[in-house]
Amino acid sequence: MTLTLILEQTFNGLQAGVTLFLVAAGLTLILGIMDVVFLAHGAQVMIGAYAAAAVAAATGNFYIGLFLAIPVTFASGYVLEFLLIRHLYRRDHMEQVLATFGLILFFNELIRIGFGPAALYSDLPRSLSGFVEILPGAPYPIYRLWVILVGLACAIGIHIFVSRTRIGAMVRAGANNPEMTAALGINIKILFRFIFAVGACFAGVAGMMLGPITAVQPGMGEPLLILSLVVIIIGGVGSVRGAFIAAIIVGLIDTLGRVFLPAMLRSVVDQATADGAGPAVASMLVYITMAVVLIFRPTGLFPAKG
Amino acid sequence: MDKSVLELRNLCKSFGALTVTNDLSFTVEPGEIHALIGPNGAGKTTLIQQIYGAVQPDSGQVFLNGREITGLGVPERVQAGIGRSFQISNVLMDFTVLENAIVAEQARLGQSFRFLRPAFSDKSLKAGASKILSRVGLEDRAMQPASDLAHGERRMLELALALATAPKVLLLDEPMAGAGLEESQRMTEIIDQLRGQVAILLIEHDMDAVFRLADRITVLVEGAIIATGTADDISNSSAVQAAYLGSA
Amino acid sequence: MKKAFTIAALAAAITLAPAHAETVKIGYMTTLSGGAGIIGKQMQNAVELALEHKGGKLGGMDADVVFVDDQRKPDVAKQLANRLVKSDRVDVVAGIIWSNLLEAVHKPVTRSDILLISSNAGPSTVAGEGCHKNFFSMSWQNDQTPEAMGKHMQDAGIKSVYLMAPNYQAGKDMLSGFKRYYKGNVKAEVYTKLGQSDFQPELSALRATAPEATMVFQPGGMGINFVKQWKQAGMDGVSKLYQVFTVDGVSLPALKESALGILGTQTWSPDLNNAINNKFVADYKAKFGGYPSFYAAQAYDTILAIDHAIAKSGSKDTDKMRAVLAAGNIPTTRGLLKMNSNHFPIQNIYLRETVKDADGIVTTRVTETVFTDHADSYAAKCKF
Amino acid sequence: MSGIRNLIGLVYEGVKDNRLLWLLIIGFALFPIITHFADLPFWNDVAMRIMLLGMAAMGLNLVLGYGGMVSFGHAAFIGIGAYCAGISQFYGITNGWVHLGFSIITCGFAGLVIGYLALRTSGIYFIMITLAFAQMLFFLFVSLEAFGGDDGMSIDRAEFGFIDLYDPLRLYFLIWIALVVVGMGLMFIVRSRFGVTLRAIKSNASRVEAMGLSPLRFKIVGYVISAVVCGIAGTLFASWQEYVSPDIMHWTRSGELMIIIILGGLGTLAGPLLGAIVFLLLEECLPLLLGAAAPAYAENWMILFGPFLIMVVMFGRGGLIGLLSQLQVRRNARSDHRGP
Repeated sequence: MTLTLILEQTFNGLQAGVTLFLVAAGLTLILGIMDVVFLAHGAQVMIGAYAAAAVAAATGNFYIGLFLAIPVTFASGYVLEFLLIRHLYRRDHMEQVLATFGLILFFNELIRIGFGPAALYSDLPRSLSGFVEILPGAPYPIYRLWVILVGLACAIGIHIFVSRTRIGAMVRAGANNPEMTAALGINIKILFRFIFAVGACFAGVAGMMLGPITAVQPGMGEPLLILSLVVIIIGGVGSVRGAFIAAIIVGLIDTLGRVFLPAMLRSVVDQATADGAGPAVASMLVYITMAVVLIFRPTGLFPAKG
Repeated sequence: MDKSVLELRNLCKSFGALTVTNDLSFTVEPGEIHALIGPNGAGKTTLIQQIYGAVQPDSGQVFLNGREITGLGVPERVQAGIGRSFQISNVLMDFTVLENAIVAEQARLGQSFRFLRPAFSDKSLKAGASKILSRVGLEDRAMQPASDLAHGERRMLELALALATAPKVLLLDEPMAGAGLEESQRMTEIIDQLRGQVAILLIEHDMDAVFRLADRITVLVEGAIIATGTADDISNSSAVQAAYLGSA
Repeated sequence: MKKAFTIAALAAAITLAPAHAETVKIGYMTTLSGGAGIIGKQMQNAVELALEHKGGKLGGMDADVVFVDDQRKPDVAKQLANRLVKSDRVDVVAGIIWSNLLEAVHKPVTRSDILLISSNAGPSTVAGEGCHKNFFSMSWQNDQTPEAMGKHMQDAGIKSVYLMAPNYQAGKDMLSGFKRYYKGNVKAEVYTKLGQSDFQPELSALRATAPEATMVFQPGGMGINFVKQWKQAGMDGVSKLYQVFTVDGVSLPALKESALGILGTQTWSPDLNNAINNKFVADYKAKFGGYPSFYAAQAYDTILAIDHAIAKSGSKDTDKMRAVLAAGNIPTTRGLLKMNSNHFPIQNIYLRETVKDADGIVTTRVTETVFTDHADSYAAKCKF
Repeated sequence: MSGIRNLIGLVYEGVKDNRLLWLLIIGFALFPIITHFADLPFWNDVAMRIMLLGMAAMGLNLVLGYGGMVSFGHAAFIGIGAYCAGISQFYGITNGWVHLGFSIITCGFAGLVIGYLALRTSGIYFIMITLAFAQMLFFLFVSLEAFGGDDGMSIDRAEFGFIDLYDPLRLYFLIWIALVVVGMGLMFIVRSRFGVTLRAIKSNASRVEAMGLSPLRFKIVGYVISAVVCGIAGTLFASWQEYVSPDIMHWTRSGELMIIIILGGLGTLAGPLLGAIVFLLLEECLPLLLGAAAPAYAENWMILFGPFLIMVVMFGRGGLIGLLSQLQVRRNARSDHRGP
C-alpha cells in the first residue's frame, strides 16, 4: 500500500464522486424543492449517454456528440416535466415512487426498441486517450482527469448559480420553504420546469461522460440512481452543497473501501474469511454509512430546511 | 395556600444568539385561569412547548403538582396531567368526530395496546367518547368527518380531545385564533365553565376574552416577565403600557 | 373481477394448447426482456434457425417451440416451468441462461419426468450430488472453461497471475476451476461487486501489483466495462489479459477494436471447421447480420440434440430420448459431442483470440486446442 | 364458552364488514375445483404465487396504508423468512412448523431492530433508510457462500407433520390457510384499539402524542407485525419455490409490493390481495396479449406496463377498491333515481 497507490485511488474516488454529484445535484433539488421522489433520474443518464454515443457514431466526432446531447437531455427533462411530473407535485411519495418506477420501465424499453438490446459502441476521442503522470511512475488516464475537471467545473458552476444569481436565490428559497416562494409571487411553474430540465441536463452530462468508459446499454443509469439517492440522503435533501460533499464522501468510501478493505481484513482474520467477508462488507459500506448518518442525523448532514 | 399545579423555575432557552426564554419563573394555581399575553415574538409559544415537553429548556425546571417533569417527553407529560390545544387546530382529519373522541378515550384508559376487539364499535368506548363530546356540545355532530367541521367546531373538538386525557393543567394556545365573533363567544363560555375544574394556562390575543376569563395575567416581553397580576393590575401597569405602546 | 380474469385465463390456456398427433412440443425458456434480453434474443434466433434448417420438423415430427421469458427472476422461471409442464404439456424444457434460474426450475421439471436440457447454465450442484437423470447440459460445466484457461497459462509458463471475478457463486467457481490447473503464483484474488460498472480502482490496485498476467471473469455488460477501462488505463503495458466469458459474441459489437488480441478459452468458436458449424455461422450471419455468440451456438445445438434424440429413438418418449442422449455422439456445431455419466458434455476446449475477419468485423479465432475431450470434475459424485 | 361465542360474533361482524376480502379468499378456496375440472393444474401454481405475494403485500399494507410509513425495504423480510426455511433445511431441520417459528422470531427481531433505527427518520429519509437496510441484507446473502450466495440454494419442501407438501393441493391449502390466518389477524388488528391508534398516528401524530401516547412505540409494533407477516409469506414462498436465493429480496420486489398495494387500494384489507391478483395476471398475460397483437415486440411488454403504472397513479386514486366503490356509489345513485 504505497502512497502512490493511495493517491491514485483518491483520484478514482474523486472521479466517482463528481459523477455521482452530477446525477445527485438535480435530483436533490427535485426532491427538496418539488418534493418529488423521482426514480427515473437514472433514465436521464441513459438518455445522455445514448444521445452522445449515437451522435458521435453518426458524425464521427466525440465533441459534437457531447454538445448535441446537452440540448437533447434538457429537452427531455423539459417535456417530461410538462407531460407528467407536474401532475405529481401534490401526490404523496408512494405514488411518485410508483409512477416514476413505471417511467424507468418505459424508458428502458423505449431505448431497447429504438437502439436494440445490445450495448452501443462508444469510445474515447483520440485527444483524450493518453496518460499523465500524476506522480512519477503513476500514469493516470487523461480522460478520467478530464471527467474530474468537468465535474468540478459543473459543481462550481452550480454553486455560483445557486448562491449568486436571482434564480438561484429563488431556488434556495424554494428549498427552504416552498409555500413562501409561491407567496413571493415567483412563477413557480416555470421555476420548477427549469430546475427539472437543468437537473436532467446534468444527469445527462454524467451519462455522456460515462459513455466512453462504461457499457452504453438500457438500464445503465439505475445503479447510479440508487447511489445518488444515498448521496442526497447523506447530504440532506435540497442541499446542493450537501450533495457535493456527500458525493465525494460516497465516492471515496466506495472506492477506497473496495480496494483496501479486503486487504485490511486479511491482516485481522484469516485469508478465507477475509476473502469472503471483504467484498461483502465493501459493497454494503455506502449503505452502512447512510444508515449511520441517518441514525445520528435523521435529516442528513446539511439539511436545507431549517 | 395549596401547592401550585404548575411551577416553572428559572427557565432559560436560546436559539443561537436569540434568547426566547429568559430566566422565567411563575406558577399556575389550582382551578385558576392564568393568561399569558405579550407582543408577537415574545416567546409565548416556545414557553408552552417547554411546558409541554416538545422543546427542552437549556436550564431551569418544570414542576407539575410539585413533581419535577423537566426531563420527560411529551407522552409522559400528558400522562402526568398536561393537556393542550394547538395554534392551528389539530384533530384527526381522516376520522369522524366520534372516532376522534374514541381514540382519545382509549388513550385515557391506557387501552391502546389491545389487538382483538374492534374499537369503533365498542359500546363502553362509545359511551365514554360521547361524554367527552358532550362537554363541548358536539354530540350531535358525532358522525361527521372531522374534515367537514366548521373552523370553530374543530377548535371545540380539539378542546374536547385535550380534556379527554383528564389533565391537571390545560395549555390553550390561541383558542380563538381565526374564529368568528360568535365562535369566540361560545369558546369563551366553555372555557369559563371549566374554571375550577382544571387549571388553565391561556395564550390569547383577543384581549376582551383574556380580561373576561383570566384570574391572573402574566405579561411576557422578549422572553421575560414584566408583570403578573389581576386584570386590573395589568391594565394599570405602566411597564405593560410601555411595552405595548412602545412597541406599537 | 377475479371471475372475469379466470374465464379469460381459461380461454387463453385452452387456445394455447391445441392437440396435435405427431408433434413434439418444446418449451424454450430464456431471458428476453430486461438488460440480458440480447442474450435471449440471440438464443431465440438460433433456435428458429435450427428449426428452419430442419424444415420445421425434429426427428420427423412436427416441432412446436413455445418461447417463454423468465425475466431473469427465479420465481417467474419456476412458475413458467410449471406452466410449460402442466399447462402447455411440453415434451422437453430447454434453454435457461442463468445458474440460479436453473436451480429454481430443476426440481419441478425433472420430477415431472420431462427432459430438461440446458443451453447454457451448468452449475456444479446439478453436475455433482444434485444431478438428475432427466437433466442434460448442451453447454459445459462452469469449471471447464476456466480449467482450460488455467492449463493454458500453466503450460505457457506464466509465473504470476492476478484473478478477478464478480462476488457471486459463478465467479468463485470460475476462479477455483482456474486454480485447479494453474499452479503458479496467484498474486491476488479480487472479487468485485456484481453489476459493477467502474473498475478503475481495481485496475489501479492491479497496476501496483504488476503481475505477469491477469485472468478475469466478467460476463455481460461488466465485461464491456472492464475491457474498455483496461485499454483506457493502458494496462496492456503492465500485464497480459486473459479472460473467460468476458469477450464474446454479445460484448464484441460494443467493444470492437478495443478487444483485439485478447485471449480466452471457450468450447466453441465461429471458425470451428465442421459442416454443421459452417452452415450455422454463415446462415446466422446472413439472416441476423453479425456473428452468433456461443449462447446462440449452444441453443442451436440444443435443438439439434432433440432432433437427434427423436430421430434415433423414433419417439418423443422421455426414457427413449434420454437413452439416446446419454449415449452421446450428438451432432452439433462442436462436432460429435460425447456425454459424461452426469449428462454433461465431454468436449474440446479451445484457446481463442480476438481478431478481425476478412470483412474487418471483430470476431474470435481458435489458435490452439487446450483440452481434447475434457470431462468435468463432478461426474464422480453424481449417482442417479 | 361465552368467550368462544363472543369470538365467533366478532369474526362474523368482521367478515360482514370486509366482504370483498373474504369473497376473494373463498374464491381462492374454490379455485382448485375450477382448475381440476378445466384440467388446468398450472393455474393453481399461479394462484399460489398470487396468494403468497398478496399475503406479503397485506403485511406491508399495515405499515404503508394504515401506519403511513413508506417502507421501501420489506422484501428483506420476505427474504429473511425464505432463508429461515433454507438455512434450517441446510442444517437438517425439515419440520415446517419449526421453520415458521424460526421465521417469526427472526423477522420479528429484525423488524424490531430495523424499525427502531429507521423510525427515527421520516418522509423520504425513511424510504431511503429502509431501502438501505434491505440492500445490506441483500448483499449479505449474496456473499454467504455456504448458503449458495447469488445462486441460492435448492431446498426440499418442508414437512408439516401430516401434510405432505409434494401433493400440490396440500401445499395450496397450507398457503390458503396461512392467508386466512393472516387475513383474519390483520382484520382484527386494523379494527382494534391498536389499529385505530396506528391510523390516528398516520392522520396526525402530534395529536396522538397530545393524548399521551408515544407514536414511535405503536409504529415499531406495527412494523414488527408487518415484518412477521412478510416473513411467513417468505417461508412458504421458499417451500413453494423449492429454492431460495437473494433475488427474493431484490429492491425491485419491494417496489412490486408497493405497486400491488397501490394498485389494489392503499389502507384497505382487500386491496393488496386484489392488487396481487391483477398485477400477477397482468404480468402473465401482457406478454401473451402483446405477442398476439405484435409478435415482434412480445418481449417489450414493459413498454405497456410502465405507462400502465403511471395511469394507475394518475387516474386510479384509491386503486381498484376505490374504483369499485365509485361504481357502487354510481349504481346506488342510479337506483335511488329510479325510486323504490
